[in-house]
Amino acid sequence: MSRPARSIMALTALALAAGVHGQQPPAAKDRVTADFEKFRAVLEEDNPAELFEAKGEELWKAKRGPKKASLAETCDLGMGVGVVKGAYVRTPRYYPDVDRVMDIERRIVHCMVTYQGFSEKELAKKPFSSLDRTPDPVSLVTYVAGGSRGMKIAVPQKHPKEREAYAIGAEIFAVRAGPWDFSCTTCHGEDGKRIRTQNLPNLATHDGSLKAYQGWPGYRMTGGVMHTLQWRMNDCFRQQRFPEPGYVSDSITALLAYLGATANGHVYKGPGIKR
Amino acid sequence: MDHLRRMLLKGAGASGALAVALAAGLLRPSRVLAAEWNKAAFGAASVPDALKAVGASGPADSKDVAIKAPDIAENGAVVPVEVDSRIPGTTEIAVLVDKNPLPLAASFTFSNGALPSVALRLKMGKTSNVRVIAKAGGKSYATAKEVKVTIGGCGG
Amino acid sequence: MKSNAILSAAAAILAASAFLPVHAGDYRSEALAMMKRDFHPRGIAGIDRLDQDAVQAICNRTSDKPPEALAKILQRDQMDAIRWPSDGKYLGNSAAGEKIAQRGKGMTWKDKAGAPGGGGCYNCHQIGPKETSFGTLGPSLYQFGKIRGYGIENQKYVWGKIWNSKATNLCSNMPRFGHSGSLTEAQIRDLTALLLDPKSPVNSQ
Amino acid sequence: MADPMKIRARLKGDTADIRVLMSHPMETGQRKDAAGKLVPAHYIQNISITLAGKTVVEGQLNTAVSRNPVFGFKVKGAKAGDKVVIHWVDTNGDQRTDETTVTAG
Repeated sequence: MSRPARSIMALTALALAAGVHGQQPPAAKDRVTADFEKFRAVLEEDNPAELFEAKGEELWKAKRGPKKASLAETCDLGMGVGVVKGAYVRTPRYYPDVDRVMDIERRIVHCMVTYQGFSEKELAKKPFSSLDRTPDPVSLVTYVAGGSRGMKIAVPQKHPKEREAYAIGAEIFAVRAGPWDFSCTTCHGEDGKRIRTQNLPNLATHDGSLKAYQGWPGYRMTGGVMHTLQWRMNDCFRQQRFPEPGYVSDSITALLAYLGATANGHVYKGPGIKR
Repeated sequence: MDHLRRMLLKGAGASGALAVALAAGLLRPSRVLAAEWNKAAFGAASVPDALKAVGASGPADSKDVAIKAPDIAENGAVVPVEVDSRIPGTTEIAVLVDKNPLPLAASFTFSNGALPSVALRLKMGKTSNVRVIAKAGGKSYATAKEVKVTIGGCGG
Repeated sequence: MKSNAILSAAAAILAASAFLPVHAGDYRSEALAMMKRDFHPRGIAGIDRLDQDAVQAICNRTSDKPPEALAKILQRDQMDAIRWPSDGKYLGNSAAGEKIAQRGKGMTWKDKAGAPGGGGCYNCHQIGPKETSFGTLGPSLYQFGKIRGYGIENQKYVWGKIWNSKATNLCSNMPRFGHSGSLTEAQIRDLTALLLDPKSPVNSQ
Repeated sequence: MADPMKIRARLKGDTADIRVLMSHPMETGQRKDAAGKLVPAHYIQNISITLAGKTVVEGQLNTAVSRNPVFGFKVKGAKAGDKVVIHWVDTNGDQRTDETTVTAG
């Protein structure tokens, strides 16, 4: 192809692209996004999530539960008993003691049940934060996540069960069902889209999935409460008009393995602060 | 209680009376140690009433009072606002949200080297001006900036 | 009509069976099975919501790119299932339509059965000139009637799109609001007016 | 009892940049709980900050300050090692005092 012909084609492509964008008023979108980003840094610099990290640290070290044991002395998050540093960015992962893949919250709940004697049923009853209450696993997850700040995300994909969790998670991400025909992909499968003024990361991409992995655990400005990825997945399924996923269930672990491994290599800067 | 407290704090023989009150369990120490809280100003339902109650009626507009706040808030529950006064001798800063039911959000006094500057986060029910009053040398100066509050998220 | 529906149902089964699990490592089937194990009904959201209908299954299995011939048949099937206005009137009240477009509630496990839901239209579309907080998953609908025309054909198109978006685009991201019982006939009439009443702010401002 | 504050005080030149996070619901008195009952107002009304023993900032707050309040202040004439003490009192008479030392920027 001659150079002029090629450049005409390029111009046409550009014009077409511009035409598509012309469907939406780009000015409004750009201004909103730019303004949000300008103040994101301010919000991130002093993130109330730190208050929950402090609470989580206290809980991690305290002797608690019917067995009066501390997680710091009993719980292996994958890096050795009591080791918090770097554990978060390496989950979900395969744990040989239970022969299954667990995400961080599931592992913490497992430790609370196994070593401290808490009831899993009780923990699963009201697992998410409200204005009146922050469940202990939420603070613990926040503390453990803070222990990986500045480290590279390295969700392992060596064990066959880790690879299986990833593959199933990728499929759960795409399941279209419910009265509104939604899947995760409906909102999170394209770049540069918004719901209302909320930017939607494309979670199927390396950069996009970081937003999920880094955003949660996160301090949610709506309500001023701390939430984890367990909550985020639960509330996404609610808005997908699906039935409710089980707390710390295989499905959520699989989904998180997919999202986490997709973000592998990025530096983790959470816990987050979210709208 | 408020009345009693004010009386105690202002009275010449306050310390003696205070000791008695404390001993009698009438007052919790925290209450006594706390500074006054300007009930009239914080309870005012309009900007003029609030300004009057903080002793800053009819402030002069000034470019030397700066507000940093978003044009559009990502979330009205947490609007980051930063305020600086470059007016020499500023001792007090008040922050108001015009359209909140109770406009006066906070007030600060600065001494012993503190710069007349504060960063804080505010709740805003709807799009409104954020108004800042700086007091210096017995005079009041004001500036305002509009912050838009919109619906975000899925709304479900 | 009827034979067409039967034909398309047969086509759907055929298409679906072509993808049925025949070997280990079929993670799609495993994903659905896992979800059915792990999810539980809550409020109005029963576990049957995880049962995919033909449209959902085909779109899921083809990553929203169904073979054209199959898509055509299934679309016609969806088209046939559209209920058109009982009194032949497509346009209701545009102001009421705006409220329905703003409202995002409905059909989640927190919503009550039979409670009036919304269309949540602004979540994905720009519509009226006053609302600056709108999503971009769908195209802008601002000045829709002014640009596309107010005639009966366009009224039918909009009604059909809201009732069952899959009738014209099989794997559209948009819910089938009438088909799923999420919006009533009266609500869809008001939404159609929001887009196609010449006096609606969508067209007049 | 109230949870501890998180305080940071960093020196920039001779000015201490003091940032504080407070754990507090800052209830407006307008919110209804799950049972539909109004949650009584409960918010921090007064805060004070001392640097090296001297009061530098005193603040009065209303319900419009966000839940889990965050503040930033600047104080001139600070030195590394100076003690920063922050105190708050709320409408229930609950209070909390926490401290840190100024660190070199």
